[in-house]
Amino acid sequence: MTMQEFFHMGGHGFYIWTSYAVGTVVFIGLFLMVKFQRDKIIKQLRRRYRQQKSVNEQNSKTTASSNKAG
Amino acid sequence: MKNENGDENNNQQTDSQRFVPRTILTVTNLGIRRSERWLFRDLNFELKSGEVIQVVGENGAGKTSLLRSLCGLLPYARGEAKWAEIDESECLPLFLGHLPAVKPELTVFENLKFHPIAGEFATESQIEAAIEEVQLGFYLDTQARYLSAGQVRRVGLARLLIAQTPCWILDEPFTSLDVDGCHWLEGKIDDFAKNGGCVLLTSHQSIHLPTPPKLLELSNAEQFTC
Amino acid sequence: MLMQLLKRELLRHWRCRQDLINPLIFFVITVSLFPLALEPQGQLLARIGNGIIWVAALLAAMLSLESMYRDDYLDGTLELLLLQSGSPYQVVFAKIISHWLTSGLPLVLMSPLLAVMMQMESESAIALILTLLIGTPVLSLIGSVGMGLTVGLRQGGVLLSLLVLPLYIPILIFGAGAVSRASMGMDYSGQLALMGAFLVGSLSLVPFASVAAIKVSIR
Amino acid sequence: MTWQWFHRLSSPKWFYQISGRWLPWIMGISLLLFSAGLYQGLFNSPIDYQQGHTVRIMYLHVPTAFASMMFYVILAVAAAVGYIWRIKLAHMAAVSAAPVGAAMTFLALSTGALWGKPIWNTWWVWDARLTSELILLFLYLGFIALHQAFEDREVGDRAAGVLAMVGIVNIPIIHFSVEWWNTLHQGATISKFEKPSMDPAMLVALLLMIFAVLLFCTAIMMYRMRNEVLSREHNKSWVKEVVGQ
Repeated sequence: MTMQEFFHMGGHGFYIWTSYAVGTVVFIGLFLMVKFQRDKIIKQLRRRYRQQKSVNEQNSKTTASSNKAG
Repeated sequence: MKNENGDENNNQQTDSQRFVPRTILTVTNLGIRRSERWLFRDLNFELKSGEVIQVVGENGAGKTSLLRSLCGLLPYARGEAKWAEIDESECLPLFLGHLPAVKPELTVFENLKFHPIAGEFATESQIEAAIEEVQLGFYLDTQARYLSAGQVRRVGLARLLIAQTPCWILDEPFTSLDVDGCHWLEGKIDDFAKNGGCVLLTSHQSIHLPTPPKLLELSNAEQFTC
Repeated sequence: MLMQLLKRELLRHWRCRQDLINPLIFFVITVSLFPLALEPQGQLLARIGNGIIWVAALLAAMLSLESMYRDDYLDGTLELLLLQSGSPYQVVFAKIISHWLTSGLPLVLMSPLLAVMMQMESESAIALILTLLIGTPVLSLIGSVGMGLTVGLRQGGVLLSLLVLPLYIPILIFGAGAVSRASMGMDYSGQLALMGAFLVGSLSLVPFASVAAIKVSIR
Repeated sequence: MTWQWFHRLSSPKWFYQISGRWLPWIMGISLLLFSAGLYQGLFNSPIDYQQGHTVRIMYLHVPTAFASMMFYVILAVAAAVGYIWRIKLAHMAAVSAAPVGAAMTFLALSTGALWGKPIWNTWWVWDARLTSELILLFLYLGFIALHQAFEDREVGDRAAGVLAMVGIVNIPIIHFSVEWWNTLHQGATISKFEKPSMDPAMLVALLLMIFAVLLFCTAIMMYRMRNEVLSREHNKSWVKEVVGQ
């Protein structure tokens, strides 16, 4: 099967390759979407935990100061 | 509306207890979650006949969610709420929600006539008596959309008089009621409790009953859940 | 119990008659648009007439689904009915029957007029009326499940059509198929039997699905 | 004992660890199968005497169509289990199976159209299978749209669960009515999608591709479930460790 004939695929090359191209686009797209979603979630959670930690620290400071004052 | 002390005692003896005195509802470490945020956890309380419990807590503490989950509208995430077996004569607890549950295009009479209470429909005489009691006799045949919010609330409350239920669950029953409406409702709650019924209610306005209601504090379990 | 609830529903619909007529007008207008779009005489209109009437009936029935639970949900009576009525299935059943009576049946009564308008012969017009008579209750039944799911949402209308239309396809296929067979003079009792089976099947399953759907979206 | 086992099985934490270990393997094997299938399908399998080379599209169309139907069954079963026994993990499985299934249906439809063009020079053929595939796509979109419509994810899960259960009851009916409708209008079987006489080389390629697509989709679904677990259990302590500060 020469390379040229391989791409020609008996005149129907266009349809075969477009369908395989669509196939690869969909599969790779699925994979990238999952990766992208994971990074977004992790970034979001990290920000939230940092936020939460700072709020807890503030509380512990205020309770600490109130105990001292009380 | 407020009967003197003397009359109150004999009222109790003569009037045979309508409901057999027992604990109607036992709640063991109940927890409700609203999309990953715990409204409250490990709530324990009992509702015995003859008791009035007022659920207090600031907005968003889950007062309405508690009432709705007790009567099965909202699945609770943890714990258990067990209702005592209700025999034939009585019926399921009557739940009056935030909304008055009155159809604007039906008349006052039709609103009460067509709404089943515990599986059957009230008789004509019961409805008329309830409407008289709620001082809406004049509006018997006017469509509910012409009534004011307070009057619509009274139509909703008229259902309390029809229902043969040992337990009332009232969510903000006093909203949009005028002064003597509140008095009337307080009197009704008090009589109902005296007759052995139990009431679980939430209210923003302060309620002054002869016997002050037990307070059920809903502290926000987790203040800073993310 | 069921009769009382049905009376309530019919009274409620009767009190606001105006929005009962709207789906009917929609049905007539959409069907009469097609002859304007295509050439009015000739064989074409008769052949595709039944398909157009069926699709328009489908859309009109779906248009009037909103009234089934939405306003009861908004003023709190739906919760009260489900809780206090002892058996929620009868509440849902009464609502479905009243929806069919107020929206499905008028479509069936209107269809002979439209069949004439689409120059359909008499026996395919009879087939149309029969298939619509069996098909429209199924539209209300399946629609009630979709409506139960979207009752809590503000813009539930578009989502409702996305959920419910794929489930209407078998009824559309058999209904329009039966009428086209009738227009070819062939016997269409097989299709009617299948639609009847579909009707009985959904009659038995839908109340449970609808109550489950409403319980999910009552919050 | 079994109930306790069943309960442990459904804990998201357990799922997260297990999938963490197995996923690289599943992904690796599916890529391996992919390359083998593609090589077999494109290079050393004979051409079909009627369709010529276009039969090679079958190696993509049949596996994706099969995966789309299988994933709807997975979706419906997971949603039903989640709805009845209130298992969160099952809801997460249903929610993550839906987009994968929808992508497979879309792929099956596009390869079907591309396959139809050279043979009947029309992009869309109202063949019974393609039409049922199209309706399946609508069901998927309905499921995803309904789940997105609710802010509270738990309500969304249960609502989509009811829809999936209603959908699974209707799928055989829809398929049967489309089959009947297809034979009514287009006569018996002119559709070329009957599997052409299977030359062993083709069969090997087809089987390789089917397993490759299924494994790949399961891997993607498990990845999505891991994301779902992280975002839903964010206030659990083990998630904080996994995500790290």
